This record gives sequence, structure tokens and C-alpha cells, in this order.
Amino acid sequence: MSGGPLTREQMARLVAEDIPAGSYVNLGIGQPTLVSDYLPAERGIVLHTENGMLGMGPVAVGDEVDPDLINAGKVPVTELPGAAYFHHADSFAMMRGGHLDVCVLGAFQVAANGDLANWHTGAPDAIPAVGGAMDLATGARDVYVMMTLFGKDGRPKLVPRCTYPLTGLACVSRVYTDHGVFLLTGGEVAVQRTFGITLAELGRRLDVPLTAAPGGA
Amino acid sequence: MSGGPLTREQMARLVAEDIPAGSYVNLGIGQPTLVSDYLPAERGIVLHTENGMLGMGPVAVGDEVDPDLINAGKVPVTELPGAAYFHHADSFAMMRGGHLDVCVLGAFQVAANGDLANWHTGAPDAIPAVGGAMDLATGARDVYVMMTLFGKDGRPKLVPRCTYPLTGLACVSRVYTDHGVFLLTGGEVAVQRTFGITLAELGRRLDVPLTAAPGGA
Amino acid sequence: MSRLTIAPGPDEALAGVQDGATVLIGGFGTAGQPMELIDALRRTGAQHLTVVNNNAGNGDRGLAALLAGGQVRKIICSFPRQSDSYVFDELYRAGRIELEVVPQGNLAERIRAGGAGLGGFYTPTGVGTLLAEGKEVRRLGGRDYLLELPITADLALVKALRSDRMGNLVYRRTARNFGPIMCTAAATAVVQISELVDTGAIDPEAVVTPGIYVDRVVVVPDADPASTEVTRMGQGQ
Amino acid sequence: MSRLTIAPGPDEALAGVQDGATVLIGGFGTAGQPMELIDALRRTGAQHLTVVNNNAGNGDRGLAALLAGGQVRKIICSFPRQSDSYVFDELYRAGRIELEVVPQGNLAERIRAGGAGLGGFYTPTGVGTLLAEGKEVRRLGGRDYLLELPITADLALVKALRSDRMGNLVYRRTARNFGPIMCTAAATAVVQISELVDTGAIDPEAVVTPGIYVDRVVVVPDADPASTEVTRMGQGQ
Repeated sequence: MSGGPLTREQMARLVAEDIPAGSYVNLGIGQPTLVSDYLPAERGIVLHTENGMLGMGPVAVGDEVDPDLINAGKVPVTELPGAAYFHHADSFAMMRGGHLDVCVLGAFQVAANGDLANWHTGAPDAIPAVGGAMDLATGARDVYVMMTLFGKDGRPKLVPRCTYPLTGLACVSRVYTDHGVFLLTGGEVAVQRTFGITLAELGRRLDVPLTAAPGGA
Repeated sequence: MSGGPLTREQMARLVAEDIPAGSYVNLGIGQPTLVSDYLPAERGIVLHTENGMLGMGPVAVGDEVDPDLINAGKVPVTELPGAAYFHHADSFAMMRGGHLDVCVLGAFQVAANGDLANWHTGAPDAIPAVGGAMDLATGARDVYVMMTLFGKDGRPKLVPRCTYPLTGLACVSRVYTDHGVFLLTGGEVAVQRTFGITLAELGRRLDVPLTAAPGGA
Repeated sequence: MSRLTIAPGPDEALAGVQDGATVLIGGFGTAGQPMELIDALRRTGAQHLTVVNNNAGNGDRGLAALLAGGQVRKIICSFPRQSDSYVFDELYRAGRIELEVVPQGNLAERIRAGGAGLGGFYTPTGVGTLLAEGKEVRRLGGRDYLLELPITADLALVKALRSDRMGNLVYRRTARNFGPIMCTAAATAVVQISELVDTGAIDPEAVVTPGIYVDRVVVVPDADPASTEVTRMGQGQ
Repeated sequence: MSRLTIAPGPDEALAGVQDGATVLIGGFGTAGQPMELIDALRRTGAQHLTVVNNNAGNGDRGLAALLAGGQVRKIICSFPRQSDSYVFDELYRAGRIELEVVPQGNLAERIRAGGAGLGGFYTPTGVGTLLAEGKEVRRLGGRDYLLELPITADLALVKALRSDRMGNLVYRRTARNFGPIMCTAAATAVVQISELVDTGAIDPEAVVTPGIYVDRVVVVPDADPASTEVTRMGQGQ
């Protein structure tokens, strides 16, 4: 147990440490892309971006910026040796076919059974926009979520059942949050680690039955 | 009307003359591949072979023989400028998607409605083997058949209904034979040309109602 | 497929576009976006278009300008909402444009299926979500799938790096994205290229789009710098 | 996918093959046929295999030898009958091997669907024929289609020209054929290559099979001349 809740950089580092060496990984868009800062080359992790590339390197700076080389968040990136380009149908076939070992996504809510809600707030006037979120949630072998455990309104985002529209069913296996890491298996939620909060306190603030993971919490 | 029935080389030449300039064409295997001998470069006809190539050139001779460059009949061929290679799923997507203008196939039987039988004799002890025949019959925009009009037993191969197992339904639009060229439209069989036989004689020997094509026969 | 037409300019490349056409437009963000062809499509004045693109236009140019002109009846895309998709947003909220949102991989696969002559396919993506509404769900091999139908179009507008005189194409980096599949799914595929090379100058092993899929090319030598402006902060998918 | 294993020889490359495995074997005729891997598969002694290949073996070597040894329970292919497919023919007529004949394009598409995570697809090929027996027929958009199901496998044996140390592959001419799709549809893809090159030596625009699909490679520098013997007269599809 650390001293306090994690920063998003600390969460990203934690996620990065748990990704097995040699994995093929998609980091979605936004916050999870921070994970790439903590993946040293010697671990041989290869990044996929769904707009048609394996072997994506760090964000491009200065003269490296090339408008034809962007990630799924449309941020200019770089190319590493051993990269490969392919078209969109091939890229999503790769994803849907279960060839990506891990993807890391943000979330509005994750349910105890692994259901994920991260594409739509459910607000009646919201314009729906899904991008590749459902494809990633459905396709990657392991879906890790990285999010704050509580919303700005203080309500937990790890919930018994999602109230926001779903992205994928029973797809999330690990949830990395500022207050703890949760392992989801067959409807059970095991707390692997906590940060600045006790397991008992977590149990009171979440509406989800928790167990302590073996060797954890 | 010519003097006698056509040789297969003459049939091949006739087919070649009817293929529009600039067409993408598949010549199947066996006899129809003779058609390529009568396609001069200036007509800009591009040959497809379903084992993954556009821009196929003539049969390879001598030092040109490369075991990695063969056609669908497994005969060594050559590569023309502007060729492209692709894998089998892409090759058959090209075919099935209706992108080939013409394919030329052999046949056991063609029915008046354009049904094609060319893959299976129906003999009970025959080992079924279909290859790409059904894909070609179904996928190409125009299916031309090139065959002798009568079998070795004298029975016509242009028939009211196929008795051999079908390859594709209502797919053949033209039938090139040693005795005549037939245009198939909506169940009607129009004789475009005859060779060494009169239209009346053809009418007696075939069990299919014939009309004379406008400007033909 | 007819032989390749090499059009003198984008306007000539778009000759014959009809009202009511379905148009596939390549690009993911600005990468691979055929900006000059989209502008030419706008200039045709064609109305009641259905547009298929990953997004629904950014800022005021390109697809956004086409939308602003009221030429688009319906858009099929995966991610319409972006920080600067205000043209689309306003039309949508005013009920002046129809929207079909499709998960990005299903969208790509539907376009591929259209080009490949398939009648449909079963995908696991979207099962149990709002986007499954109205779609057939089927259990196959112990897993639930949705039936998705092919997308075909009258026209595809695509940007590639280079073409030879037979229409064989190569692309550049992630600008490849939807281009190759869109070329296969349209009755007429129009491609803007940076460079036209002689037939034989492209390695047959490295051709990405074989010329059979390409009807017209037009050389647009150097893109307007503003059209290649990229977002440095990102703005969603 | 694990990181690439570079096996010292074909036998090591096939470590762990189980009885009852489904094995995709690349090649169209001898082009792209992974002869040394097939021989190594035979030497594993694995039994009750299901083999997916375009053909059913020629002559006495390679796949024919695997069949002759009684190791194959079932073969899924498009064109078993050839002038020199006597090993298969005899087994088949003796009822000692099961045969599933699939039109070549449906076979390729089923393998692609397996690799792409689809539950099935509707194809027009085969409608109204003997090969439609037992298959669902469905009318979509005014045309009849057959439902075809994906093929996945435990193992793929493929021949490519070159790999880098991440498993990115390029092929050679029509030897590409089934290789790229087979690599995507197997739990373990084993590829024999003529040459291993450093990572970075293959142009990222020209990679045909990205390394994510490749588990093991083995360098087989020069093929046995007899294995590259080609038929000059042709022998069917």
C-alpha cells in the first residue's frame, strides 16, 4: 500500500509493468496512451494503432511530425524498426481475431462482471460516436481499464451493473484506478492493491462485493 | 459461315476477338488458356490468375521457368509490367466481387438458361474436385464457355437442362463451339455464327429452341 | 472495370456524379483525406448524397464544406463527434442530416464485404449494445454475433501516394487506412495521387491496390499546406 | 501472440504438435508449399490430423507422404483429384480418409474469417450446387447466398521468402497464395523462410504478413531441387 491515491502517470506505470514482455498492445486514445512512456524497448512490446500500423513509436516532436503518420487519437507519432502498415479492414481483422494480447481503455463505468461502458454518456442529446471502442473491447484478449475510481461527483465507476450504454460485455479483466487495482474473474472482483485507502474503506465506498487477491491488498 | 467446324485454335481466336479492349480476364485452366495467344498487347487486356496475380504473361519457356510463378493450372508463366501479386482471399474477393469483366471456361454442359456444369461428371465413384470453377462462374461479370458442341458420343453439350451437377446458375452469356457461337439471354439461345453447319441442321441436332442473332447466323 | 482514365484535374475526375449517389470518402482525420476530390465533389453540386467516412468532417473545409452546402442527406461513420465537428453537429441537431453510427471495424468490414461480393457477415462487435438494435443476433460456435450487411457505393474518393498507368496504387504510412477497401466497393473509384509513374515502376510485390479497382486518377502534386495541418493534441477517433 | 521463436531446424519448429490437431498447410501446387515443414510434421508422428490445403497431395512426397503414413483423418480442400494424387485417391476409395470439398474462394474466405474473428459469412459461390447441401441458403438484397463458417486451426505451416526478427514476412510471386491468411487463422503459425533479415530491413509499406501473426520461423536456405520441380503441362486447379 502506497501513501496516497495514484497520479495518472503512476497508474500508467503500473499498467505498463503488468503487460507481459513481447505483447502486442493497443493503448486506445487519451489517457491510456501515457502507458507507452513506461514501456522500455528491451521488453519488446509492440504497439498497434487501429488506423493501420504495428510498431508505432513515441509521439512525434518537431521535424518528426508527418501528417501521414498519426495514431488513433490523430496525434502525430513515429515509426519503429519492424513496423508494418495495413488497411483498415486488415487492422480490425487483427483486433477482432484475437491477435492483440492487451488493450488499455478508459471507461465511464466497469461492472463487476467485466461489462464496459466507455463510449456514450446516455445523455439524450449526445451525438453517438463509437470509433473503435467496441471493436477493441470485443477483440483484444485482455482488456485493461485505466480510470479514476470515482467520478467528479464522487460516485464509484466500478459498479454492480453499468447504467451507461455498454461498449462490450464481460470483456474487462483488470481495472487500474487511482485507489486500487482490481482483478475481474467470473463476476468476482478481487482487490490486488490499494493506494491511500484500506480494503475495508473500499468495501464501504463501492457497491460491489470485494475479495482480497491472493498475495495482494 | 466458314467452310467447316473450327479447330480449338480458331475457337480461341474468336473468343479473343470478342473480349473488349482493356478488360480484366480470367482464362480458367486447360483449353481456354489458348485464348491468351490471340490477345495482342495493344488491346490492353489484363489476365488474372486466381492463385494471386494480375498481369500474367505468356507461358514461361526455358530459363523463364520459375517455380514460384505459375497459373491456376500450375503451368509456369511470366510476369508483365504492371503486374500485382495478392493472397488467395484477396484474389477470390476480386472475383466474387464482380471485378473481372470476363472469364472463359470449359464445360461438360451448358443449359439454355445459362446454367453451367463443368466440375463433376456425376459418376458415383468420381472424387469431387471443384477448384475455383464455382467462384469463377459466380463471380465474373461475363462467363464465356469454350467447348466442342457435341461430346465424343455425339450428344449435344448445349442442352435444355444440365444433367451433370451444376457449377453455377444462369451464369453463362456466350458459348463458343466448333460448330457455332451462341448468345444466351433470359433463357433464349441466339445463334450468332455457324461453322460448317446450317442453322436448320443445328436446330435438328440440338434439343434447344434457337433463334438467329440479329446480324448473325 | 474499364481502362484507367488519367483526368487532367479533380473536376474532370468527378464528371458524371449523380444526385442521390453513395460516396465512400477515404481518410482517417486528415491522413489519406482526398481533400481536392471532396472539393470537386462539392463543386459538382450533386445533392442528396450518402457519404461513408470514418468521421463527419472537421472545421470548415473538405467534408465539412460539403455538409455545410446541404448536399449530404445521410452519413455513415464511426465517430462523428469531434472537437471541431461543429458543422455536422449543427445539421444533426437541426434534424437536417441522417446519421448511421457503425463501430469502426464493422464499418471497414462492411466495405470490404461490399467489394468482395459477400451478402453479409457475422461479427461479435457490438453485441449487447445500443448499436445492435434492429440487427439480427445469432449464436454460432457458442458465441453471439450480429449480422452486418455489405456497403457498396457509386463512387469512392481516395488519396494514394503513387499510381502507375494501370492504376496500381501504393499509399503512404497511415494514410493508407480506408483507401484500399473503398476502391474495391465502388462502381467508380477516383484516386488523387501525388505522383503518376510508368507502368512497371511499382514493385508487383508491393502493390497495395491493384489497378483493376481503380477507374480514374488525378495528380494533385502538392497538397495545400493547410490541408495537411494536423492536430497535435488529438481529438478522438 | 508471443515473441518470435527462431527455430534451429524444422523439427524444433514443430515441437508440441498434438494428435488430433487441425493443420493449415500453405501452397498452391508446389509454389509456396512448405515441404520441409510437412516432412517435419510427418516425423512428429502426430495422428488423426485434419489438414486444410488447396489440394490433397501429389506424388509420394510432402503431403502425400503424410497421408500415406495414415496420419491424416480428414482433409479440407478444393481440388483433391489430380493426375498424380494417387495416394489420396487410394485412401479415399478405401474409406480411410474423410474429404470436405470447398470451392477455392470459399475456402480462402473461411480461413480469412477464422483469422478475422467473424462467426461466418454469406457467399454466392456454390448456391444451387451439390456443394450447397446441408448449408443454409439465405436471400439478402435480392440474391441467394450460402452461409459459410470460419476455419481456425491449431497450426499453420507456411513458406515465405523472408522474415525479419519480429516475424514480418514477404513472399515471392504466386508462392504467396494461402500463406498470409493461414498465418492469421492458426494458434501457432510456423513459417519456413529462405532468409532471415534484421528488423528494419523490410520496408514497412511492403510487409505482407505482420509479425503479430507469426510464432516461429525456421530458415530453410535452399529447397531440395526436386521439391521445386514444376509441372510443365499443368494438372488442374
